[in-house]
Amino acid sequence: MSVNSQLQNQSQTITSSTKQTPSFFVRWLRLLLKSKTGTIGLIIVLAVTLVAIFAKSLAPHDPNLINPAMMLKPPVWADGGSSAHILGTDNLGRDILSRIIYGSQISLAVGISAVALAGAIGVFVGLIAGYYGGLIDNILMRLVDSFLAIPTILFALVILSIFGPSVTTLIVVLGITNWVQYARLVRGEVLSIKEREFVKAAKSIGVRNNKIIMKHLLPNVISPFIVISTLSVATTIILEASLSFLGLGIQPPTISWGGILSDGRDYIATSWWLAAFPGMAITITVLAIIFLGDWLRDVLDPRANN
Amino acid sequence: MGKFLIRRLLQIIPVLFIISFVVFCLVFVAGDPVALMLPEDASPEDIEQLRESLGLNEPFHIQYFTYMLGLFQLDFGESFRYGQSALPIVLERLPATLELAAASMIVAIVIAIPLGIWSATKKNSPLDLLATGGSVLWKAMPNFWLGIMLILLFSVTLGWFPVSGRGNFSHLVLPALTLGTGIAAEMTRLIRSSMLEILNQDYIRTAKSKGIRDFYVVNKHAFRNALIPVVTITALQTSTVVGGTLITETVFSWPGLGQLLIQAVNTRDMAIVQASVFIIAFFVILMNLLADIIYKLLDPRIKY
Amino acid sequence: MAEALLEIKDLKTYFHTENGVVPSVDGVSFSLKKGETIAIVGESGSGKSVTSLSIMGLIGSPGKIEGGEVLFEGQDLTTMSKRNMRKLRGNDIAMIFQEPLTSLNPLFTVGNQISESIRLHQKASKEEAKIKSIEMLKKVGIPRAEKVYSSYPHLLSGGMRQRVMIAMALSCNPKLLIADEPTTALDVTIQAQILQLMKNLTNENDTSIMLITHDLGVVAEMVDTVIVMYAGQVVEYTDVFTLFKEPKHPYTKGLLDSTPKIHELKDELQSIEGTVPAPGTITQGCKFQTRCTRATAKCFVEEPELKELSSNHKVRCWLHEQEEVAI
Amino acid sequence: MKRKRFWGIFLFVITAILLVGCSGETTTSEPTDTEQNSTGSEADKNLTIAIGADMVTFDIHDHNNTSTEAIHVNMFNYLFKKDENGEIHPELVEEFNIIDDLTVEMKLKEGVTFHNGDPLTSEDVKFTLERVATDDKLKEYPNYKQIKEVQIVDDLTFKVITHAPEPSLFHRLSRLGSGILPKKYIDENGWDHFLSNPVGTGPYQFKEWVRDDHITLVPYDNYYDGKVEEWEEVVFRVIPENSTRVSELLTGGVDIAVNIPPADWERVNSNEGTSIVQEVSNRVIMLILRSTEGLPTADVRVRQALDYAIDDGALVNNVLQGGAVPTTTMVGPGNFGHNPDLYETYNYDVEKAKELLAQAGYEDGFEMTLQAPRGRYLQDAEVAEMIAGMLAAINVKVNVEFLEWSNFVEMRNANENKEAYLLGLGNSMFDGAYSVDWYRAERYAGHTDYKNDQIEELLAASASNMNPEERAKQIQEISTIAAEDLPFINLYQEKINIGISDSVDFDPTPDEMLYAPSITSK
Repeated sequence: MSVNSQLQNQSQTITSSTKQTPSFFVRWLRLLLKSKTGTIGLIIVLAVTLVAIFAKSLAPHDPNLINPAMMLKPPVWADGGSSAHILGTDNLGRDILSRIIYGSQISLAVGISAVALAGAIGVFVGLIAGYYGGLIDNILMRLVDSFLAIPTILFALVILSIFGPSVTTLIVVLGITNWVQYARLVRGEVLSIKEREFVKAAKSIGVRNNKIIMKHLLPNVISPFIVISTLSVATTIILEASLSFLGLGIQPPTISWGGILSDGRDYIATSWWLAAFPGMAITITVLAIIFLGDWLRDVLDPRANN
Repeated sequence: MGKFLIRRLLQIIPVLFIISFVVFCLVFVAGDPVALMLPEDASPEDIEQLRESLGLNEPFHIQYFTYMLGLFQLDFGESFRYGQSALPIVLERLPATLELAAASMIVAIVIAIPLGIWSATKKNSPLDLLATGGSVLWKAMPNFWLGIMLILLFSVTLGWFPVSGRGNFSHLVLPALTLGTGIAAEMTRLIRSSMLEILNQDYIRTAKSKGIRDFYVVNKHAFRNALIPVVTITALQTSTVVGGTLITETVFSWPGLGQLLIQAVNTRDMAIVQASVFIIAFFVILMNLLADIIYKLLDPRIKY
Repeated sequence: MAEALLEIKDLKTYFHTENGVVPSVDGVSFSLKKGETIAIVGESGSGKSVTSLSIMGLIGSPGKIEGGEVLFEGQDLTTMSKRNMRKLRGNDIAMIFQEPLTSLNPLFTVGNQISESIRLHQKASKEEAKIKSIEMLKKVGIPRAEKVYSSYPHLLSGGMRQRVMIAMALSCNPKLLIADEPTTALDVTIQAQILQLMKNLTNENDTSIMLITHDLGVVAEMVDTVIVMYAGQVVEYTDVFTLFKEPKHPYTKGLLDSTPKIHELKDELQSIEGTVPAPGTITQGCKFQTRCTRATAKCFVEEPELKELSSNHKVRCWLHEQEEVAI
Repeated sequence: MKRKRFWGIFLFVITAILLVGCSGETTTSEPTDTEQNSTGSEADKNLTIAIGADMVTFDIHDHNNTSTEAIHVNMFNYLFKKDENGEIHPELVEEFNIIDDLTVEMKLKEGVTFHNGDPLTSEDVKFTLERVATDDKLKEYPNYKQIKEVQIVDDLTFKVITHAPEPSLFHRLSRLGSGILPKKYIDENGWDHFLSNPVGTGPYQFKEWVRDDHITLVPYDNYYDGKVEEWEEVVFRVIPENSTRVSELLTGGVDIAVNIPPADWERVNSNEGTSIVQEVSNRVIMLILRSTEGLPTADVRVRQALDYAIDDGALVNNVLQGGAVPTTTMVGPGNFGHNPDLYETYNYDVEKAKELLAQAGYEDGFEMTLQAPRGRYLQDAEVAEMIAGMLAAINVKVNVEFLEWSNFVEMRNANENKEAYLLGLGNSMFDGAYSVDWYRAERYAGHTDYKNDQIEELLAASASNMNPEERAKQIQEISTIAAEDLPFINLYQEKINIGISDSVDFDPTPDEMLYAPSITSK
């Protein structure tokens, strides 16, 4: 073990020794504030979440209100821009800012729900496969291999085109394509933890299997799970945009960032703001989520911290 | 090694079975393509007639049986759209996609390996921040957007590269950059973190204690160890790369499997969908197998 | 007495972590003569490993030597150029690490790793290096040295690996060998063999040894001088006989009491309650205050100096200030 | 040794990747030169046309794809051909003679040869027409099943016999199913060989087809009407992504690009060396209403109210930027039975619409669903959303439901249509009868549930009416009734929008064909 990691252990000793004190949350906050990118990430993610929640009160216009008189107005600072439409209007005269504000709802909801679904399936399968091993493990892992062999976007494309691209279908599709990474993660952790003394001891005194799983195994996989989930929300938002590009994303009048971006791409060269702002919304949010996820990994996973 | 290979190959069989079953189910629930084969103004009588003559009314198990029987002879059925056997059409398109995928992978490796190592050894330097920041930014950008931007910049404005299509090397540059840099962003992050972990290992300290130059410590002792996870990472990216070709091919009109597949999906040409999903999955499995073999060869600790 | 081979003066190595500055080594001074064997004793976290790495110049970010001098044959290593330092490392100063398992690169053969050093420092050709390496492997008592030469580390047992490490460290006849807990990870039966081996080999070339350990049993067997470290500081510094006979610091006593001795059968072994506080957490008073059974009010307020009790015995404790006053 | 093995592996992997890449490249070295030559400089005689979707097949009877026919038209000739005014003239046929209601005798032109050198004979015509008229698996079968048989009189003379009097026969023989196939060539080499090496009688012959990439045609030296000298090579490049297609046009990568989205018209026009040319297509965009009992749209006043509430002019001018012509009939100009009174006009009167709604008992409006595809027609999604916005003005709350094309087709097929859906109907027959047949009650029972006895009578009468003038009147009358009774709301007739380089001259035709002999270099 190197000096650096020894030091790490020391600082962990601090964390664990102070865990009982009520300042646990404060400690975390302090840890967070020490990482600039983590702080920025958290602030943006919180901001986007708030925007999504309060979209109705924040949006200056009805996002679907068509106004032929105000078609393709540039943002307020550009020539011909209007202060009524800060980020300009689209080809039907709809307010882009309002659309982006409303779009955050679906983009976040899809991202989070899909990840939650994938996580639930993945953790379940991973626990079962890792804990019971043998034939069950073998079957489940072959299933995992099969899903890994089909690219997510391809699978999503086929399913969405068959069942039609609704929000629910999208969530389900992304959920059932992404669970494999959680299953592999959890299985791996379970395999290593299973061999540890405390599990063996619990087993030897006759503790029931599901109790061992819930009490000893599950808590140990939570940290890496949170890290992967966070980053997964980011990938899901991108994936939704890509599916919109292929025409199988969320369909209007439901507004998603991917949808606005993809609709705006015909205007990239002529009315740049149609695509640029939703593009920025996606990029900034994903960036923030990645920052947050990286920070979480540094804090939760001692191996990755240097 | 032989035993390992045999075990690994045996594992592929159930995987292929599962995939073929999933693919079949997809096609079964997809319903029949007849309506799409006829024009907008076709009458219901016309539709029913075509349905009858194509014989799409068999029950599930019979259709599955026929399907599996065909599969063993590498027959995925006839493409409704092309009126030809599906597999040759798919295979015909495979080289274009492989070309794009390989070029993107090379772009990704050429960017990611030096950048990942560099930012790991110079951790927290401005260059590291630039590299990590850049890779996160790239990761956060939808690929099609990047592609369209590259066309506008390098083709329309600067005129350096052709806009689209497949042909000589210059046609390959923009699509490979689009897809490759996207993959590189992910790879750089992974290589950096795996490199950081290795630079923290005891044997690196040992090497340094012997008075070896940092350059050799990094490139001999660390990199070779870091390469082991990188091989796995690269293989796991195969799926992402192939998935990414769907988007990139559409943006750049690259005549590969991706475009064929999208057309097939849109027209419910399920024979093509089946064949291409199967071929893609097979390819990904093959790459993972290859990675496993390389992994074993690279790491003397693993016994065959 | 010959001139000191190594002299450490007020060495300060601090780590700049996200939680603030951590003084891992906080003003350590000692010296080591040619041929002498010195032990640095302390629990994990006491700063003994950081001291050795500071000498080697292997403290990496976020650690930094903040002050003091490391004089090796009169040259200050802390200010030496990287290039010259590299020439020294592995050649004049060699190091053996605690974990023979992880300290060898798993992807290179044993021979590759030994000859790497020889080729680098002695400008030997590939063949020469190979001959020398095999010779070294034989010297450290490895049977079938030619075969081991081309084996990968994972195929060897722990004891064998540590022998390989010793062979590697001694391959360039260093003047100073730093051994960081060289036997901790090994079986008891092998520990003695390895220590004996180190002793024998270094005697041949009059190599000085700096042994870092938490095991006083090891100390008794092979060293001349002992430095006891606690929380980044030297708390007691004396020759091995004095230490065992008359330990002055409560911490040293605690350490001695917790070492099993075959001759004195005790009912139970003593142990020191608690763990070493993380560096930097105690800002006032004696660093040992939290675990000392004899701590007084003063210990919590004022930090004691390293006090010279006799010409070869220094201790950092208020108890001994008072004794003197009492005399 | 061991270290060498490592680098060996590393090199192997890199080489393997490179090899895959290179092997891919070598297989396509061929199109490279065509690409390079096609970048529209003055001297070159290559024409490159960017199309949005790849050709489907060379089986001219087994697709229903206008953009596929747009390419085929260069390689195959029809027995008859429509001119720009929509009038039908013989093409491969020298002269014809209507013997009775069921029989037409025709004589082929002399000296017509296929690209492989074989002369065109009656055998070929019989083979072609009977194939499509009898094989019910073919997608064009419904349009040719009216033909009973082709009787050969001599090498060049034959009789086409229909099952029943068929007034649209000449329309049918002047469109995609009637391109004449080489019987001898197919008999000798097999159908699959024909599909990969197609042979026709047209001005251009097949050179190569790289799927989803390009199709290359070269002039046929022995074309009966004289070799086309204008182009040495015509390349159709497949570029599905709109912005990419536009970029190719702007950078001179292609000479002609079809389907330019309105957003880019200004850009193409203001760019030096390119411009947009337009022509009204034969595709009418309409709302198919459902008249099923119980729905508000069962009431003709509601249907009329919807029509009055939709400002077709605003759709055409704002959303489509002038890329369409408002219309109230399905039968456009150039079609048999066109009624000019119903064309270039529309109803828009919000007050009247409200009144009609009130009369129908919907003073407070109602809620309805409008289903629409996305990306199928010019600005289709925008149009649907705009209509929803317009109907809100008369208190009709429209829920727009967008369906991906295959789901849309499925919806139609399963009769899951709601109050209205947006559809574009083309008419490759250019015979109005073909369009107004959509009003036939039996045809869409359970789908639109529309029935108008007057229309039923007129439909029945026109179906076998061999008197062209009378039949045209009947079709016009159906249109007039429909414009009032509104089973569907006809919105506008789409324009074809083609971007062309200044170096070529091209006037698009309503049938959307890309007939290379009509494209000239400047």
